[in-house]
Amino acid sequence: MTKHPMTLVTIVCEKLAREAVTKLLREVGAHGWTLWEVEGSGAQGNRTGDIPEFTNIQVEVIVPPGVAETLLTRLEKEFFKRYAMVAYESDIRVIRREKF
Amino acid sequence: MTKHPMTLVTIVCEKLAREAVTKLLREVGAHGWTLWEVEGSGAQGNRTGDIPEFTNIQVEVIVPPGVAETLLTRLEKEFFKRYAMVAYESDIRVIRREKF
Amino acid sequence: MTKHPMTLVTIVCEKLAREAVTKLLREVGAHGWTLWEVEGSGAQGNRTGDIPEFTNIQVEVIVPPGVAETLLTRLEKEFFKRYAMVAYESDIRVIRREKF
Amino acid sequence: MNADLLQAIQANLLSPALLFFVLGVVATLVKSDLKFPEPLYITLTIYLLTAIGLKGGAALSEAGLAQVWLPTLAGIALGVLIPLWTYAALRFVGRLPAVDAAAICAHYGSVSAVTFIAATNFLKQIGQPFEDYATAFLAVMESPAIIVGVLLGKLALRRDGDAAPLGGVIKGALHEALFGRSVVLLVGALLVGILSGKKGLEATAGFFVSPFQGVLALFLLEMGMVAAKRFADLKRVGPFLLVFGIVAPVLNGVVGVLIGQAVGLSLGGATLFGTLAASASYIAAPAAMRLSLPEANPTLYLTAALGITFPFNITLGLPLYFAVARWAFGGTAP
Amino acid sequence: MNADLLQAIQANLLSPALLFFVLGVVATLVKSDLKFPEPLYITLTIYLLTAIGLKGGAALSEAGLAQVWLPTLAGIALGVLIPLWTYAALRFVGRLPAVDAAAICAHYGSVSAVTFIAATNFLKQIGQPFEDYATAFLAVMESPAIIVGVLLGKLALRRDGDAAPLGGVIKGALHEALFGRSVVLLVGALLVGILSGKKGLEATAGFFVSPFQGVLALFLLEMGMVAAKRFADLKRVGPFLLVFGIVAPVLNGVVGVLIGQAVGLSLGGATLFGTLAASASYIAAPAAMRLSLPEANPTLYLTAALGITFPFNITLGLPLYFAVARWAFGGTAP
Amino acid sequence: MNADLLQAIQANLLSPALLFFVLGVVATLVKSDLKFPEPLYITLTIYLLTAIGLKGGAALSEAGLAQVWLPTLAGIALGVLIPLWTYAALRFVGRLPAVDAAAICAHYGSVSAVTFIAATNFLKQIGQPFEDYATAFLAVMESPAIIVGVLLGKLALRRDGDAAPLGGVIKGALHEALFGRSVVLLVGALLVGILSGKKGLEATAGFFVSPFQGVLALFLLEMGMVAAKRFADLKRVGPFLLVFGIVAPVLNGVVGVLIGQAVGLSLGGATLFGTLAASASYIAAPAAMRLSLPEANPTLYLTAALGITFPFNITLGLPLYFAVARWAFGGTAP
Ligand SMILES: Nc1ncnc2c1ncn2[C@@H]1O[C@H](COP(=O)(O)O)[C@@H](O)[C@H]1O
Ligand SMILES: Nc1ncnc2c1ncn2[C@@H]1O[C@H](COP(=O)(O)O)[C@@H](O)[C@H]1O
Ligand SMILES: Nc1ncnc2c1ncn2[C@@H]1O[C@H](COP(=O)(O)O)[C@@H](O)[C@H]1O
Ligand code: NA
Ligand code: NA
Ligand code: NA
Repeated sequence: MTKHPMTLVTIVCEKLAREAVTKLLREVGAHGWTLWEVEGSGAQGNRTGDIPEFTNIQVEVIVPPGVAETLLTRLEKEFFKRYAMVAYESDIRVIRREKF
Repeated sequence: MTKHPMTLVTIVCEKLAREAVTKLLREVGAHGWTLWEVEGSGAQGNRTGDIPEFTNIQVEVIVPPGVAETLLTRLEKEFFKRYAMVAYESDIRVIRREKF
Repeated sequence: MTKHPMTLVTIVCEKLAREAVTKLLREVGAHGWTLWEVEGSGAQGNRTGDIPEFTNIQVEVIVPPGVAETLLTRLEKEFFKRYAMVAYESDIRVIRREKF
Repeated sequence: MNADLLQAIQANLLSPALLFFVLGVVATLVKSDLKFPEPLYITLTIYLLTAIGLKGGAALSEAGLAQVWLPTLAGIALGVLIPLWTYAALRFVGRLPAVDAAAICAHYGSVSAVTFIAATNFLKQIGQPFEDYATAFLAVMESPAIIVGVLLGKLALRRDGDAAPLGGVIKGALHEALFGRSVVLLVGALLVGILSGKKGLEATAGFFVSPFQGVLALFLLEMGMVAAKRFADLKRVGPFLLVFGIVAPVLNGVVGVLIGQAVGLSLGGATLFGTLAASASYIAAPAAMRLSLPEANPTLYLTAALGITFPFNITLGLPLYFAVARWAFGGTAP
Repeated sequence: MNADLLQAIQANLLSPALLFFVLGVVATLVKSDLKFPEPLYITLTIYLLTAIGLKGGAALSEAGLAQVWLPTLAGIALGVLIPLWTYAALRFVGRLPAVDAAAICAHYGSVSAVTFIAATNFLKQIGQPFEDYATAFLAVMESPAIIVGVLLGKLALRRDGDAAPLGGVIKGALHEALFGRSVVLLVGALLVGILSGKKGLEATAGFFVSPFQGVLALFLLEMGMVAAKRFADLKRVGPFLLVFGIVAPVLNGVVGVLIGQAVGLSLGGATLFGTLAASASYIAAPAAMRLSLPEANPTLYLTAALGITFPFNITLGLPLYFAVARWAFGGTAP
Repeated sequence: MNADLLQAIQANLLSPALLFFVLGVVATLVKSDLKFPEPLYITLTIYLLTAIGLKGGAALSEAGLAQVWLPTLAGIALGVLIPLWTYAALRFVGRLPAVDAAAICAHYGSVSAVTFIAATNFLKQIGQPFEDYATAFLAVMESPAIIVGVLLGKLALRRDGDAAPLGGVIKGALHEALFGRSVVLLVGALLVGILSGKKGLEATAGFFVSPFQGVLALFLLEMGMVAAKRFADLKRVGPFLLVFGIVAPVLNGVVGVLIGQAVGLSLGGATLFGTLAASASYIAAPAAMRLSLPEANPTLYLTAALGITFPFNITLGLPLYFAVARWAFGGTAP
């Protein structure tokens, strides 16, 4: 079994940014994404997850390294100032390279 | 404190595959697993998480590298064609090696 | 775009340990954290997520490598015996180093 | 179509339940961000199933077995037979792959509890009495078709060279058919109703009876959204399945009404029996197929059952089966 | 303040709904681990909006358009005008950045459904009749101010050199204003109520009517917790906004009562109209701002609308607007 | 056991609430995939606690303090004393480690709200009147035992050389005991009931009163599943705890009934008082132990309280305590 290196980009942000983030994912060419609701605490206070307005989402997206670069660059330029948000990348290995 | 390398295998798949996946985890010898519901989008369309039939789960399981190999091989052979699914592995470090 | 290495510490533990864990995160100097509810299975049985007493949480916290060391050491010393818990670290890359 | 049928259709479409269903469809089509959280969906399902189970059980405890056994047997027989002819149609007229035909026929042989509940709601709306213990037929008709469908599918896979032993799969399918959550809730609540009787129902009527119709309306709002999300797949399933999704329930519905009459049910009861025959499962059957027949394409059966047959049944189907029953019972021609 | 007002305040504060609100505030202040799961919050919102929509629609179907069009138009006009003067006050008296002033004024021009529902609850409590179709005013007053606020904000950003084309943003804001979940639920349920009429409401009254006041009480328990979590930010928003959060609703409330009277509403109806004018949106408006005006600081508008104005309105505001209405209608002086 | 007791047992077991509990147990034992989402469980808990709090408070506002203070004090005293003798039995007869004995005794000294509610349901079922303000005893008996248990455990750990300062732990335990979610909900709703009185209860009865028994039935379905999941651990806790899980509630129950009679409660009230003494907390106590006494083994206390005592109490215990009360009040011998 050959495994292929890919990049996993993780974004934690306020739920109200959801549409904006998934739109961005489509634009940079991600083939899919996974998303769920989380609570959190950070520079912009506690987000306690009790009402939708104060909930976070965590988005995970598997992309080739080049796409990760574009994605993070655009997040930095267009999103970091506007939304409560954290984003990072890590290295993973997948089997079906062509899927991502 | 010595830290020991382990492999984290992540599986995102439709909720209806849950029984099949946890059965597989037991078979390959995982000592535990963690699981939660997620929404997602991929080759097989949007899975919007509104009714159980259209929800995904994300499963994370910490195993020694050899077990990860077996697990991914069996996922590829037995699961990828049948279920909406993504699986990948990444490197982590744990403290209690004997636990996994 | 320069990316800076950071450590992601992941803790999966019983929900009733929540206060103790977030207190510890503050003490070791984490600037934020992300948390959600999960189900799980491990040495201490199935945690089926049906009532709060038998649910797990997964906590993810991005910290500089030194803080991760302190955090894991204290988890091992003060938490592993008392609570149903798994903890591990992995390497990630962030953009805003000063945020963590 | 005569004036009676039109009037029945109108009465049905102007009930809050149906209007909320339409609202759900519209909300999805205009891309509103309205969304029911999954726990609410599950809660509503649990409520509706236990409520009809309890009411049906209390009615059974009054009616006694003598009145019930014949239509119950007829229901089981229908559950076994509908998949057979449906499979034949899908396979030989529709030319679908065997495993897909097997999965789809399981859906149409099984039943949709929500369609059944909408039918009782419709009958109440127009003042037509019916046997309250009809829930028992709903309970027995959920599983047989699922087992038949899984068997047909496995036999087809065998012919194609899949050597997996049948035993384990059948055991799994049987377990799911007998202990799947909807069966457990419905059969369990029926037993609770039988054992606690009228007195038990009265003690809990403030929860299981008075709010029932309103809860159904809320649930159909959600079902409108769920069904409408399937509309996008309509163009992917091919013209045969589109036609099948409407013709199959109509034929099954007519047969069901006539058999209901033959086994001694009232006009209202025969309408419900026809509705059960016409309805396609979209909860128990898909879950069973993913578990026991994962080779079948879920887009096909989900779109047909949820995107076509369910909306058709609760809007036009119900008044239609009622009109057929009226005609069969010697009222007006349909 | 005379005895009447005091009595009205007491009647309001001693209702279960208000007491549960206080309980929620206290639970948060003593750091209890009490917490409503998010799906419960969403479920309660869906219930409350569909219930008042349905009741309002059934009332509309009885009252007819002739009685409703004038106050409806007045409601829309208020929705456009309140943001304008509020913006001026925030910008030129409060010296807030233009984009923040725009976001805040959208909240105060829009409405809070829960405040409105608490007002109907209060009127019921003291036995004061009101127009049941007032829900229609709630429905039309949610969106206009949001669109005005987004426009003001975008124009300000343009002056600051943001070259983003206005068209797309306005289209997005319009979509959110027309198809956001609260608008869809409220307007949709109103239409369901109009079409299914009194008969439909009666069939579902066991769910949408009888439990209503109790559900509101439970919801206000949660709202007490949500509002109290905002108290920590009170010191971060500056003294101007603290004062604004109480003065703005009072002024808007008085204007609303007088206009309500002028367009022919009853004493109870004018109180509701004043409450709508006084109330600040904390669901639709924040969501729209994060979407269309993410440059505005959410701490400012959320703290003002949710941490100050909402608690003020449901505790002291409601009796006050009622007293003003009594005075306007020639009862006692406020 | 005489005919009366058998009849009471039968009346209890054939109520919908108990039958649903059995259904939940069976569903788990046959490995059905039926599962209540956690938010539903939390919602039902919130509902049940606020509903009994509100009813109890309204009853208190009618009864006045004079009637209540004595049994309330007796309840607190029982909450302190039961842990002491229970600790002794666990430690010196059962030979359990001190910290486990401390944790378990806290559970048995504290109370289970659901057992209490099932008891009121049972009394209603058999037509036995009781003091509606008994909820006040439930409210005061939740915390004392938890504090006693934590203290006993911490002292034991000290003897074993754990040098952690007692102060902080006690402060944490006190906060949890006073402001934990079940205490806040129950005491809070009691206060709401006292302040809003009968009028407030009537206004919200369509939500907090009429559906109550049905909601309890649904909740017991879930509790059946939760309890049955503990059955697997029965073999891991040793024979002593199995016996203890039934003997302790019976003894505590008898003592509770007699004290209830001594402090002037009616037959129904004494039954409830006995039930409170007999019941073991499985919500507040486990949470407090994980927080303040994490060294104790949760399998032991959860299995005893939830897997043994809770099912025993709601099935056989309730009719038993009632029979004891009848005998004490001079009816038939138990
Ligand atoms: N150091 C961190 N580790 C993990 N998650 C974080 C961290 N900082 C922030 N977050 C998450 O990102 C969200 C937004 O962060 P912020 O913009 O800093 O308020 C928070 O609510 C957390 O969920
Ligand atoms: N590129 C991706 N990144 C993250 N998650 C993905 C990706 N592709 C698919 N998924 C997840 O895997 C599920 C099944 O994928 P698929 O089989 O491609 O439909 C989706 O619903 C997503 O939750
Ligand atoms: N090998 C594993 N992989 C992933 N998660 C695990 C693993 N072992 C334990 N867990 C998680 O950690 C929780 C506590 O583990 P334990 O203390 O072993 O019962 C479990 O309920 C799981 O959620
Ligand atoms: Na059918
Ligand atoms: Na307003
Ligand atoms: Na007790």
